[in-house]
Amino acid sequence: MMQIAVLSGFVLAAFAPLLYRWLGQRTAAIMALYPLAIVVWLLAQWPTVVGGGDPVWLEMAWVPGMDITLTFFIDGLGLLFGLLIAGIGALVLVYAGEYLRGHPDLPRFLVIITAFMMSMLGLVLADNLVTLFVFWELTSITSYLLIGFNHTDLSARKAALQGLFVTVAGGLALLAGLVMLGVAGESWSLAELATRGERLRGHDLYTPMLICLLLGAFTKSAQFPFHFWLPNAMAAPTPVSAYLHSATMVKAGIYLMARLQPSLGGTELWVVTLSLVGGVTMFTGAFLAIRHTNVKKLLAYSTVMALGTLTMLLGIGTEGALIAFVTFLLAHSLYKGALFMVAGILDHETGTKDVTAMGGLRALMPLTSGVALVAALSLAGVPPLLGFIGKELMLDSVLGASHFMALLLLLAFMAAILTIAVAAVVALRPFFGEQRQTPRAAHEPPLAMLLGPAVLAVASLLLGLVPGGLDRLVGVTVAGIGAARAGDVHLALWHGINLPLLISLVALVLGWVTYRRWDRVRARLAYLDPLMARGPEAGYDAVMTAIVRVAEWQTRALQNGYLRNYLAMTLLVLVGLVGHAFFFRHAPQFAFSVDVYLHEAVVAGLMIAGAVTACLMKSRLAAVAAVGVMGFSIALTFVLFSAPDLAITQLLVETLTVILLVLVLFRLPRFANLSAPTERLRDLVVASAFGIMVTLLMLAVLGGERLPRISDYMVENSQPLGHGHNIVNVILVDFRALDTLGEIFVLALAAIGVYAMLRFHAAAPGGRQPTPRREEDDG
Amino acid sequence: MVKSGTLILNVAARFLLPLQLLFSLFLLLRGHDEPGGGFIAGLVAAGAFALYLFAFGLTALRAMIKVSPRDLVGLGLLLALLSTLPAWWQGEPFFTSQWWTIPLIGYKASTPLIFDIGVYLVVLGSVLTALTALMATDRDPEEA
Amino acid sequence: MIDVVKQGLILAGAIFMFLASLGLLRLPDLLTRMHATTKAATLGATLIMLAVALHFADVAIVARAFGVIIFIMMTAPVAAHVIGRAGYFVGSKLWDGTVKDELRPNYDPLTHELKSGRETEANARCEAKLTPREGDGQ
Amino acid sequence: MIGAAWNLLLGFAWVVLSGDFSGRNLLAGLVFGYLALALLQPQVPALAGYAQRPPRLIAFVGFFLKELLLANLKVAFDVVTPPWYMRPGVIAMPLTAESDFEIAFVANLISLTPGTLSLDVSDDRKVLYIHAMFLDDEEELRSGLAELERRALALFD
Amino acid sequence: MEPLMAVSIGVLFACAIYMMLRRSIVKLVIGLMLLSNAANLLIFSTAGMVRGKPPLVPEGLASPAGSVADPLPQALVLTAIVIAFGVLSFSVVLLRRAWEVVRADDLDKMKDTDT
Amino acid sequence: MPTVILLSLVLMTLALCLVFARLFIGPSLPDRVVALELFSSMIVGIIGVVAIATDVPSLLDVAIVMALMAFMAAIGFARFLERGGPRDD
Amino acid sequence: MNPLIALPILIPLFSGALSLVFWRFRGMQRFIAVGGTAALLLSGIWLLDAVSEQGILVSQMGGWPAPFGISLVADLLGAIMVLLTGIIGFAVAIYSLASIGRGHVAFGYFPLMHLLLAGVAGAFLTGDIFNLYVWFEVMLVASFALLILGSEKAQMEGAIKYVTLNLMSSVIFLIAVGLLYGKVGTLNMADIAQRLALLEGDGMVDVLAMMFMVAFGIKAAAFPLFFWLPASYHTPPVAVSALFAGLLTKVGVYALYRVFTLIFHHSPGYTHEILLWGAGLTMLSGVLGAAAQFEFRRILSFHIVSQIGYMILGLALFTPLAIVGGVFYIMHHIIVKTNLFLISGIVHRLRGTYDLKKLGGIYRRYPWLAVLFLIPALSLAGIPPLSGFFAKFIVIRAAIEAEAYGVTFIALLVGLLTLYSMIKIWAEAFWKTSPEDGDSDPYPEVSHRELWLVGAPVVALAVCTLVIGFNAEPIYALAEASADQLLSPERYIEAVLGANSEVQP
Ligand code: NA
Ligand code: NA
Repeated sequence: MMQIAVLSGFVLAAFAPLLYRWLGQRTAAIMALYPLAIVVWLLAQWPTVVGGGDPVWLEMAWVPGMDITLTFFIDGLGLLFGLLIAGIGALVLVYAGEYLRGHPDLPRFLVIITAFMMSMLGLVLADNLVTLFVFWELTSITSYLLIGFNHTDLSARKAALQGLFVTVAGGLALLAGLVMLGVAGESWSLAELATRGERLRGHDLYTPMLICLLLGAFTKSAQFPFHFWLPNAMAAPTPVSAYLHSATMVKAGIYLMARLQPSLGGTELWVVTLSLVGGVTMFTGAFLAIRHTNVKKLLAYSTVMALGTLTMLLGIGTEGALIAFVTFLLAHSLYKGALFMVAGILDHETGTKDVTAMGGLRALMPLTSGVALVAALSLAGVPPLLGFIGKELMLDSVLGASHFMALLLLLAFMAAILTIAVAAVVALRPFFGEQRQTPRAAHEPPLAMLLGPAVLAVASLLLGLVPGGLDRLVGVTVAGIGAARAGDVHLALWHGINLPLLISLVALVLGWVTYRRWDRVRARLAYLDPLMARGPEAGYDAVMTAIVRVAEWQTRALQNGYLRNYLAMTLLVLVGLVGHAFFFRHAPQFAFSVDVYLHEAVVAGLMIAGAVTACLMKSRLAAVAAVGVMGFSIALTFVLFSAPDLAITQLLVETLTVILLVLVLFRLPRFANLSAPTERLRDLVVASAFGIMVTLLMLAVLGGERLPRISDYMVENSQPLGHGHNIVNVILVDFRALDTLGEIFVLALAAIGVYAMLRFHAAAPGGRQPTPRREEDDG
Repeated sequence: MVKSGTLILNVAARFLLPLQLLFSLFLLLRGHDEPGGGFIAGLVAAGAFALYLFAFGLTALRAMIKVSPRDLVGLGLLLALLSTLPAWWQGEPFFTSQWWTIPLIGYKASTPLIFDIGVYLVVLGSVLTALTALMATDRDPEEA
Repeated sequence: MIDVVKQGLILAGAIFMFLASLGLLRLPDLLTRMHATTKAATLGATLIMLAVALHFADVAIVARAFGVIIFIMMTAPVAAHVIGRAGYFVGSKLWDGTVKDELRPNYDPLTHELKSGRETEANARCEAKLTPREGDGQ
Repeated sequence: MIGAAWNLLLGFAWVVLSGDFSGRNLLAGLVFGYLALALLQPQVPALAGYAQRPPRLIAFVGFFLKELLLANLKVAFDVVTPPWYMRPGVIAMPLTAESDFEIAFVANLISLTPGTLSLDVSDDRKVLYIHAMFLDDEEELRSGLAELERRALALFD
Repeated sequence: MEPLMAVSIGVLFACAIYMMLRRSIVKLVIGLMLLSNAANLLIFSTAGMVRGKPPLVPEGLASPAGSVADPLPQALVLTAIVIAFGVLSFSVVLLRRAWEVVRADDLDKMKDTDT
Repeated sequence: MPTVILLSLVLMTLALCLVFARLFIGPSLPDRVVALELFSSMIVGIIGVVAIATDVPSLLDVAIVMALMAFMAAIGFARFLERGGPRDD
Repeated sequence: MNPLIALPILIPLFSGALSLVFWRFRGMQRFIAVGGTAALLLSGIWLLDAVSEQGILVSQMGGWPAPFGISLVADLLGAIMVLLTGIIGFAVAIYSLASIGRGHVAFGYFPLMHLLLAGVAGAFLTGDIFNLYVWFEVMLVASFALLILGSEKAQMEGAIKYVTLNLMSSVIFLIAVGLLYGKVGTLNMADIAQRLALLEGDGMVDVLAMMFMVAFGIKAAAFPLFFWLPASYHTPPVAVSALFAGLLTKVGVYALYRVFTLIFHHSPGYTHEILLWGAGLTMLSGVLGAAAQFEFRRILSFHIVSQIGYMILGLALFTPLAIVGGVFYIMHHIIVKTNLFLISGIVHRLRGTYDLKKLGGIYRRYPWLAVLFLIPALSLAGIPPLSGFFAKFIVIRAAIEAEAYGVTFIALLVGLLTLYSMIKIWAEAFWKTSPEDGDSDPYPEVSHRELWLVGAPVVALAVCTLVIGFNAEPIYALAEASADQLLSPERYIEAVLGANSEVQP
């Protein structure tokens, strides 16, 4: 089963370090057999999926209670993505084994990239919304670890965090969107939801749901204005860039949008948003690419451009656009993977990533330059490569767009020009022209490194030459993602001279010109730097700073270290909540009679006087004595109101407390009057509010309806069943003995605490190991 | 160095200690029927020792009571806990009181009484633990 | 008859207590105030406890009432002694009308030594008694 | 001491033998026990002086209560009348009492009688420092105190 | 009596809170003492106060003749007093140790652990 | 409640107020301690009267404990003073 | 009726008492620590099993019939909490064997630990409101003593705030109990619920509900009542922090769940609306507090606050699914949070500091520790498929189904910021090179035996996290059954008071 395969893939990943110990440098190549096997298996499904047009269903339960299944289903889209992921994955593994040969962290790298591969596979095959999200987030985390692979480098860590933060932020929006989708569609199965488009599009939650889902997709696939993390992610080792940032992870967002097209697509909102965002991204990517000399950055921005294109195509959403979408997707994965690996080869062999520092490498590395050229031509959309077909279909779709046709066309045209320039920069600049001295003496890379790009470049070429082989696949895929009808698709290199071809030709010429004047263009663009600095990335930085600022501000405001503020806040909350409930939820009844003897009133007065005096006294021990008076008065109250046990306890406790306080206060400083008058006033208000609250509550309870007591039972049964005449004591040791048990434990705990505080001081400065001091001899 | 107590206080302490202890036992055993009980009795006993402590000092107190107050706490807790178990033996919920008549003297013994004795020991031990620790640090301030 | 005596005792006790408190409030210095408190309060409590004994007229309760009297007579003077001594030694100011003070010259506030002023006659005997004897008259 | 123990024992024996466990009966038993011991005293050396003690004690209590009441009135009078008649002062009173218990007993008695308050005993235990309220006639006061001490110590002879 | 107690308890609580809001630790502890006393009184008096009828069964009877004061709040208060005593002795010593360690009575100087 | 008893109770509680006044005024710590000590002694008396008034002998136990234990507070204070604690504190 | 329900309370009480009796013997104390907590764990397993099989179990302490004595009640929530107490207790006990110094042991560390567990278990099992107060106090005073053990300056400062604010909470609780008894004349919670139903319409019910809300809110460290927690949790020895982090606030949360499902469920439009606000603000303020910190344990402490918000959110939404989410969240959180603190302790042991600025290089030197950190850290942040994800997912789904979009947004945002904090720790302590690297070896030597002892509980708890994640179904079913019980309080009442009980005059 595929699920088992994916899950065992994770296990395999975990064992990579162990394997590495046994197999050494060959590990990567051997591990590549695993995705290769998956490719084979997927190809075995081809007849069913592509030939018969029936998706393959692989049912598996997970958490049925939460409607989460691990069911996979393989339709055209799934198969296409699955093949790309596993296929390019295998190549990347082989490539990385060589690229990172001897690197101490190679085993860890293999762990993460294999885990990433499996997450990606799970993502594109999952049928369940939640499972999809699970794998989605796993790709974020694993890609985080990959971008930060050079973890001792601050910029790598920063880039990793940026990528993670943006994609996870989007991921959380996605989660909300998926939940809304599940709730609105009353199903958690993607396949099922695809059949419920009508209902979903009409649902109240449609707009928020769509916004959330698109946020997830846009961030993941680096759509404007979230595109900035992708070029920064080039801090990752090149195999990672080749894999994550061309073929797989960034395409997850695209995949999702394609997947949701049948359920949610086609509305005004969908079309407008996707085509506009896609178009803008397309242009932004291309435009920003041209500014850079770092080959990986160039490629990264051109990836942004491609992602924008794909989104735009989904937005346009016509059958043609969807066909273009699938073709372009496939073409891009192939050439971009190849180009990144070439970039890695250049970096690996020359020791630099700067295109301007290279030149004339064609002589030193002919194979590489050939591969680069083929891939770049595909990128540029030059016949007879697959990229050309993709671009032509794209331009054709734009011309058929229902909204913003002109704008989109303009953007596509300019993007095409710039892309051609980029392709030229990447494929011509390093290899042609005069030979330059590079930090490392360049030569052809090992075969393992060439294998990947070569395979991909050849595939680009072959599929461009024989596009008909893709017809069924594209047709099935397009049918699966919401084309009105599962039309028979016929991909062809030559459609005759039509408008798209003319546009392409013009673009080719202008692109070439741009390439020739590239250095000057760059110099011109440098003037825009201040503007760029205010781009979305600045926004991201501002958000990050704001988070920390707000956090610090909040901490200063709330967790300010002043106990009295904490207390006052706590009490105000209490008084506020209780007061609100008291006055707004309750009609207070105060019905009571005052039945007091003078001496009782005097005792109560003394109690108050003791307490107030304790507050007013300038001297500590006088305050203690005043508290003593209060305590004795309370004991007297207990005597007057039939509680001899309480009276005894109260006065014993009072006496012992005084003794304790006196023993302790001896060492302490005198009272100091530390607060300002305004503070005292504030405190007085808080204190009075609390006091008044308590009084009112008591009066309300005393005046309101009161129910019979359970204590009547105790009074009746204390002697017959409890064998005791002192009912309070019977309650303490029998009826509610558990309370008493807890209470003596409290007392014992307090004693241990006191003892430990007084006799045990761990922190001898400098010493880490605390020592007990004379633990045996004191009582 | 200040002397522990004065002659008059010492004599008073020597007299009052047995008196107070006796009274505390009285309060303990009679607590089920009249005001009193383990807690009150324990506090009285602790007060008695506190007086002795003030009069004669820490060393004299330790010499007199011999066991560590912390042991009293542990024993008391254990005793109180054990008193809950006989009920379990009888198949009743924990804490269900069991009453026995001690043959010769006809005294009614019970698990609540054992429980109360545990309370007594804990209270006495806890207060003494705190007091002796305080006095001990009071004695040599430089240690702090 | 018993009722009258009882009520008389209660009232007398209450009055003595009131006087004690009045004395505490009125008298001019610590030591004179202590005179009022120690005795009058003891007397007041004693009288009231006698009333209690008369009222309940039950051996167990009478014993308890006498217990209260005895205990208060045992503890009140001790407390008075301790506070008075402490108050005096830490330098509580005596009333202006105080006529004589035989203690002050014999007291060393630094060492807390209190001489009798008669050491010269019997230094030897004093040495022998430095350690308090165990046991007492009974 | 032995006498008291015997008396107690006889009292309990009486209670047990009569089968009446009330407090009143115990009191009766104690009285009968005392009488029996008083009769026995000349024959048993250990009981020497036992019979004399209870009457002395009762006499002493009477004396003490009288002093307590009278002197209290004197202080009370001074407290309630606005001017001060008192002439307070601290005097040193030589002690005849020797044992700790005796000294403490005397000192406490002195404290309980109004007008005088024991402050402390000198370190050599020869002198009791007393705060007195009425030093109008010091000699009379001193002799009164000496009388009190004598009567108190007589209880232990 | 209960209404009067209600007012008294309110004042007691107010005093307690006021003391706890001071900056001096000693005052804080005194505030804690007032606080627990006030709470105990509240339990005691909210249940109703009865004069001269302690919850004792007279000798020879199976249950008290006539009504008695409610024993249950008394038992609760007793438990609460004991707990409060334990907690208070702990806090008292804590305050002393805090003073020894921090060397300040001013709670405002004890805010290193927060920010 | 018989008048005499009521009167005595009122008298004694007023006496408590006077005692409290001394405690409030001070001026020195020993003065306050004396006041506290007197306070507790007077409570013993009050308990006696309440016991008579309500016919509850069990209250005497409270009085006994008071008589036996309450003076401990004074001893604690005295100890504080003797060990050099400031008397005006 | 099953008297053995008391075992999870009695076992730690006995262990504590025995440990105290043997306070002179370190070996004995260590033995009791392991044996006692293992017994507690076993009793927890037994209890959960018994409750799942037989429904709500009740035992009337002392054999007194229901509203008169104290009832111990084990429903599913209670049993789950007891089991978690056992797990955490056992893990911390093992960890303590290696991490707690001789001095701490000599001055009562182990008895305090047992008694803390006893207080916690007591609070989970009692069916009596005043008895709940008592167990709160047992737990609280034990925590006081544990907090100050060692008497360091920071401990003292933290303890003063901790003690004061927690005592405030106890007093509010006590006032509420006093008023409640005055009003309804009973203490048995089932009986209270029944009697309060009679008083419906009497606004005092809502007033009392507010008092309980604040009292338990303080214990649970909810906004804006959490100040005591960040002020103190990072000061004691780390095993203590871990114990506190796992259990203490959750007792407050448990009490909120208990009281607001059993007793105060009649006007959810009022009470639970307030809880909802509290939940949202708690999540947000906690996580922001953490964002401002740069010390391992302080970050973790603030995150306790924020996570408490999620749990309260479950209660506040008051739908079946929300309660399921809340219960699930509690289960997940206790394990994960304890584990993170334990890991912070290992880091401290290895590197001698909690300060992220001074830490670094652990990923390179101790990759196993890095993995062990990532599991709970990512789980805390709600990354799938770890336990935290399901917890968060259920709560969020419940919130969306309840159309509480504002709080959903907060919950999601807080998830993101939680990840931010965890990543901060990861990047600073694990990825970054240590500022002290290059010196010969500035770090304390740690023996292998010690590392095994501190590592074993961490691994075990991480396995729990993974198991809950990968095999969420049984846990979900458990939470669902527990929520089902919570939402039908009449079953609780019937179990405690008997089938046809009425308010007895
Ligand atoms: Na006069
Ligand atoms: Na006198």
